[in-house]
Amino acid sequence: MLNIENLHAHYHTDEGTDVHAVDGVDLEVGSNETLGLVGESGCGKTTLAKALIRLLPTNGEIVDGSVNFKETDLTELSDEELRKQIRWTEISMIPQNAMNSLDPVHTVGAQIVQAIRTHEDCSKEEAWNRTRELFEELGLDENRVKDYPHQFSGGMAQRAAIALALCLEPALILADEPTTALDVVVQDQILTMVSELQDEIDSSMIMITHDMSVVSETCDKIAVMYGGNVAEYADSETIIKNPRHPYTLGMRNAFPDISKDTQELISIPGSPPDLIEPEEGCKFAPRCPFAQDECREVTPEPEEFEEGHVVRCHRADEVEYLQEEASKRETWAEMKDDQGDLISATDGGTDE
Amino acid sequence: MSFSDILNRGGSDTPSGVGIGQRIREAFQSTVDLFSGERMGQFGVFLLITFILLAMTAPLLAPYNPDTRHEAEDGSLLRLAEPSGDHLLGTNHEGQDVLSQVLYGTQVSVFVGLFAALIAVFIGTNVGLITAYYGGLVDDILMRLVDIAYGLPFLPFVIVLVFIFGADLFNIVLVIAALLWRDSARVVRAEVLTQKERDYVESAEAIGASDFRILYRHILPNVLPIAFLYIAFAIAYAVIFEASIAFLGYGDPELISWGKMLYQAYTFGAIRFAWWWVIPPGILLMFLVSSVFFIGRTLEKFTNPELRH
Amino acid sequence: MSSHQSKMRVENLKKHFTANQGLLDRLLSRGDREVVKAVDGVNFDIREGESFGLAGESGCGKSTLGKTLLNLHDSTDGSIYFDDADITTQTGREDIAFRTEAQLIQQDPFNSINPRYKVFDWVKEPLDVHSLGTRDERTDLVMETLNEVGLRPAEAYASEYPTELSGGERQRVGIARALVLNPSFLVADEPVSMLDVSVRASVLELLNRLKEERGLTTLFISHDLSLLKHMCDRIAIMYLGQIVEVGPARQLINDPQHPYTEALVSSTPIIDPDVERERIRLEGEVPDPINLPSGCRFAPRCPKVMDECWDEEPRMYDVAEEQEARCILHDEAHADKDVSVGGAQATSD
Amino acid sequence: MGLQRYVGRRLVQLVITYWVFLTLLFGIFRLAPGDPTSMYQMDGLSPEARQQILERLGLNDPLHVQYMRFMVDFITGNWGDSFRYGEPVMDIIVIKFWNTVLLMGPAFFLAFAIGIIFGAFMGWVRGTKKEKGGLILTLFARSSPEFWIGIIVLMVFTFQLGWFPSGGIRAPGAEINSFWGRYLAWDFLHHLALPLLTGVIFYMATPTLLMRSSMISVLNSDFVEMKKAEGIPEYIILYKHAARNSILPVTTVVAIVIGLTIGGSLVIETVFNWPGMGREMVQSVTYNDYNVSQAIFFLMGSVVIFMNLVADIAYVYLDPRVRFDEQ
Repeated sequence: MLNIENLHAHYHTDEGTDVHAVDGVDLEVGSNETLGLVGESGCGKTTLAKALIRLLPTNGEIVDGSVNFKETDLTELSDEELRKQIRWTEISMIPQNAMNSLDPVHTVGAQIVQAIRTHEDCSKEEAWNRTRELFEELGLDENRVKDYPHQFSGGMAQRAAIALALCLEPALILADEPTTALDVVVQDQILTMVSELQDEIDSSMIMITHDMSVVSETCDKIAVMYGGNVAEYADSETIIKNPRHPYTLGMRNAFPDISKDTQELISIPGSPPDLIEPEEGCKFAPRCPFAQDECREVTPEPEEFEEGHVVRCHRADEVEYLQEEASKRETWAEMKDDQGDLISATDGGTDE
Repeated sequence: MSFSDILNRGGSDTPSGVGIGQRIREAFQSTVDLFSGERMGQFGVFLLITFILLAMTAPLLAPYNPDTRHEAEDGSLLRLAEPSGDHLLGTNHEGQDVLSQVLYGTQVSVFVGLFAALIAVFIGTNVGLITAYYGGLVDDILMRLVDIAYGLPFLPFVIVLVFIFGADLFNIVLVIAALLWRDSARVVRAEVLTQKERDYVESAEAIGASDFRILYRHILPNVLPIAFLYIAFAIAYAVIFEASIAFLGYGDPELISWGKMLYQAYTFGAIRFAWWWVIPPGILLMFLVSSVFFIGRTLEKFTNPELRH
Repeated sequence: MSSHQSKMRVENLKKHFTANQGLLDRLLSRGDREVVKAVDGVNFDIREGESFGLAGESGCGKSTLGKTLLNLHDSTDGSIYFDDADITTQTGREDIAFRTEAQLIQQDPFNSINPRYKVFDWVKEPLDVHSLGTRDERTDLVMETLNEVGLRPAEAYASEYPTELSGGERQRVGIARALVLNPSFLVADEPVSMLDVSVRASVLELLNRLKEERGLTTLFISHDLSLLKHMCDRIAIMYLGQIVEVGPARQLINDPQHPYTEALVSSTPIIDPDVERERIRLEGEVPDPINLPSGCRFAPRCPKVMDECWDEEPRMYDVAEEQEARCILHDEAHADKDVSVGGAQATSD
Repeated sequence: MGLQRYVGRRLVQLVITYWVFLTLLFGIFRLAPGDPTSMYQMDGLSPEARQQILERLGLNDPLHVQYMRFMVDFITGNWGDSFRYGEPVMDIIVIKFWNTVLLMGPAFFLAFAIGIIFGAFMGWVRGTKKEKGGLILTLFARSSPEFWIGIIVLMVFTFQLGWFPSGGIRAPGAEINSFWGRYLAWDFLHHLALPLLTGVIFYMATPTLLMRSSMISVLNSDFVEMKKAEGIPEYIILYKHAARNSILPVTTVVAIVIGLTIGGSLVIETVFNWPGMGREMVQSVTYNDYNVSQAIFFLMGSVVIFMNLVADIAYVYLDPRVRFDEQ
């Protein structure tokens, strides 16, 4: 249903250089499928989502690639076509911070009604009735449609934002860290509900998050992003249990698991690349314990291993060796020594 | 930067390392850095420095004593002479050289602007710091005072006070400052309230730092940019108010100021014909005030990063 | 319990806030001030050398409690014994002595360092405040501490402004500042929640190492139970200003005895696709700690609520070895009911 | 309920402000050099006669008696007689008050209306040449004292183009039949044009600049991006969301601009010979005509205080966050 090909999105800086925030992404989302986009801050996951519906800030630009949505290339549409045919009717968004994403001076209900009436020819009463129904479905008191956003708690505002995202039953929902700001109990309530409603209206979803456990539970497919690229892409189970990319392996080590009694947390040394005019070579190489000369010189291309398991790594075929070694603390510690003292102990690696 | 540099930096005489002076210097330095690439701000700085230099060198630059009544060749008073080689900006109704008067007028505006602004912002910043940090009754009372100060019509109040205390330049400065502090007090207070909530203040409390230290070493350097901004605004207002007072005839009778020149030109009816007498003081007033507004624009971007684009 | 040396003992600690009202309101109001009971009768002790975890949802009072323990808030009632001396009654010099013994590590690395300070000055400031050592000694100590927290070479980091550092590096600067006075007790308030996942582990590793090497006692505040399970010896769960359950970390997570703990654990997503969790859905969200219900504070949301729950506030019951829970399900009167609330969490090891 | 309480609290504040203001007024004019008799002195006023005048005016009473009488008189609208005109102050001021209100009121409202629209436009086209040009023009307008703008306006429109009269409120010899006839006349509007223009140019700078920066920060906010994602047409985002939110901070400078406007009336009325309160005040101060200047000062302060109250209450209506937090 959604097919992203070789997408490049850049930010222009005041210094005249470009930040290659999204640097050649290929992805697919099938209908009624949930894709998890995982990565750390600055990996380009949010830029990717915004580029899909062309919501990049003024200094951002899609420089190459295509976004094919139901046989239409979204990058080719005019602004007005995009607004009328795609935005919200086909693709909607669930924001990270619902409170800031609702206009504080209008009631929540009025904002949902506005979205409905912008795209559908329906009477005011009908739109209000639909809004009340949505509130009910999301576990909100329907009498609160006339409340202002600030009168809601964080969890309620998030539900309201979801109601807004679902009001036109879009084919694709972009959820950008939809529960990061919430406590675990509310997060659980909301994730469960979103999954149910998504099935009900039969839409697809791209869920952006940094939380491996959330994507593991919620998503069908996972794309692990690093430095503006998709490092690894496969179904959830494969990514969690049988990853091939050293970065994914490292992330697994660093993530505490509540179901385990003993677990050694191992960090990945160094910090993410800054993506300003990147050079040739694998972007993870400076932090990768398995990096070889080839990795530093040649940018790896995505390569498909089993059905639907795509990895961007020169050494992905040595899967057993990688998985074995990556689970050891010494691997990541030893690698640090090669890099010299400065990077070794810290995660910083400022360019001294 | 080498290791010894670090030590030298840390090495002021106070037992507590880097002195407050250096922090202010560093804040100032970062303010200076800010102007790189800001053409409006640079233009403002250039103008302001020019005016300050003009004020300092007015006695040297002025071709004549501004009070001298020049005479024509026939011995009559050289009234309202059009600009010429002898009098580049002509003469006024009493035969005085307009250019010389304009140059001397710079002194009054620059002096009033700078001093009134510095006093006002000094008071305002301290009031803002203390009220916001301690809150409670002090805050309540001082902020009510600020509210009341906002409830007073500014210019009439200044005129009444100047009239009562005497139209002496220092009185004018003090009266303007006494009313202008409210702006910076209010804004600095708001800024301190947000800074106070930031974790670095809590960190200072956790190590046992004194209130004085927290206020003047931690919070003050972070509110200085906004204090600088309000110095800029206060200069502008002070210059405008001084000129307005003089234009209404309540200025210091001993001094030549731009406002007074326009007052004389206006009451004499010169705006109908003697443009050379009217335009120069007005234009200079406008440029002096705009110079600080241009600087303020740039400072504002610093205090409110959202305005950068 | 007596076999353990207590580092900090808290008895019936309360911290109430009254809404800040202006002069006029005070004159006009008829005494109807709202009181926020952020911490409302807390008892526990932290043992010498242990990592004690404090968990709960936002607004439960865990951060307020942490700050009150450090004397950053004046307590409303109760006592805090630190090395057997009550710090709530101390003032002046004694307080200063306490300041060098107990330190704070903050959550937000982007906000917790004064942007106008260089790393060197920031780490040195505690020494300045307490006038410790000569100038050279201070410099040496700062450099040593920077090295110890992994900011190497210390000379390079010393002259940086915080804006030039990454989040993980800033957090290390914060740790260095806390350590430079050589404290024996640390309160770490969500020390890694703002950091990237790949960096978190290294900061946690550092905290663990410091605990070993310096014999530090740590109070670890976090909303992340998975993290606390891996970092702490014991965990206390807070709800609306009170501790509802306390016990050894693994035991408490694997076999929670309070319905709230159980719900928290069961809501935590699990990365391993092979482990299915039994979900307990709680209704609603944590209410504001104003106008609290009589009886059990958790009753309005509790899936196991009974009529008696509304009668009076439950006390703490011993529920297992070293584990206590504030729930009348554990009262003998209910011995016939199924009290084994645990077992919700399948364990894979 | 909450709103009533808010308004109630605000009214109590108003009373306190008024009380402090009146006390200040009393104090200031007692401090003033000279007394009403000084203007007769050159006529060879005898000390006895002078005492008589002071006695008649109650200026020999103890200070607290004067203070009490002053407070009562002011609150009851008994403002005494003008020393200079020998007429009740009220009679002198009423017409001048309306003259000022009809000049400065429209100047104030037009300045805000135009400033908000202009500022919203500059915020919307941020980063373009248009914005930069507008910004520089606005800064220059803000940098010019009212009398300088007035002088330029006079030089251009009156002395060069001859389109408008140079001052006054009506042509000499114009007939006035009634209160309304005084103002609902082409002649009045003809005289009003230039002083009004001067005021609008000067006062609109503050709302313009504030609206612009407020607009820029609102446009950077999450909800505006969200509205774009929702496919809401741009013009609706502009006026219904961005501008509507940006106006909130602009209302907070109403107080400052009101203060400027009232103060500015002194200058503008002087430049254009407008027979209003401001010009009267300047003159009465010079003549030690306490009662008149006091009364005018009181009226000006009242307008500022009252408009502040209106602005605060308007803010509560505009921002639901404040409206409901009070409950």
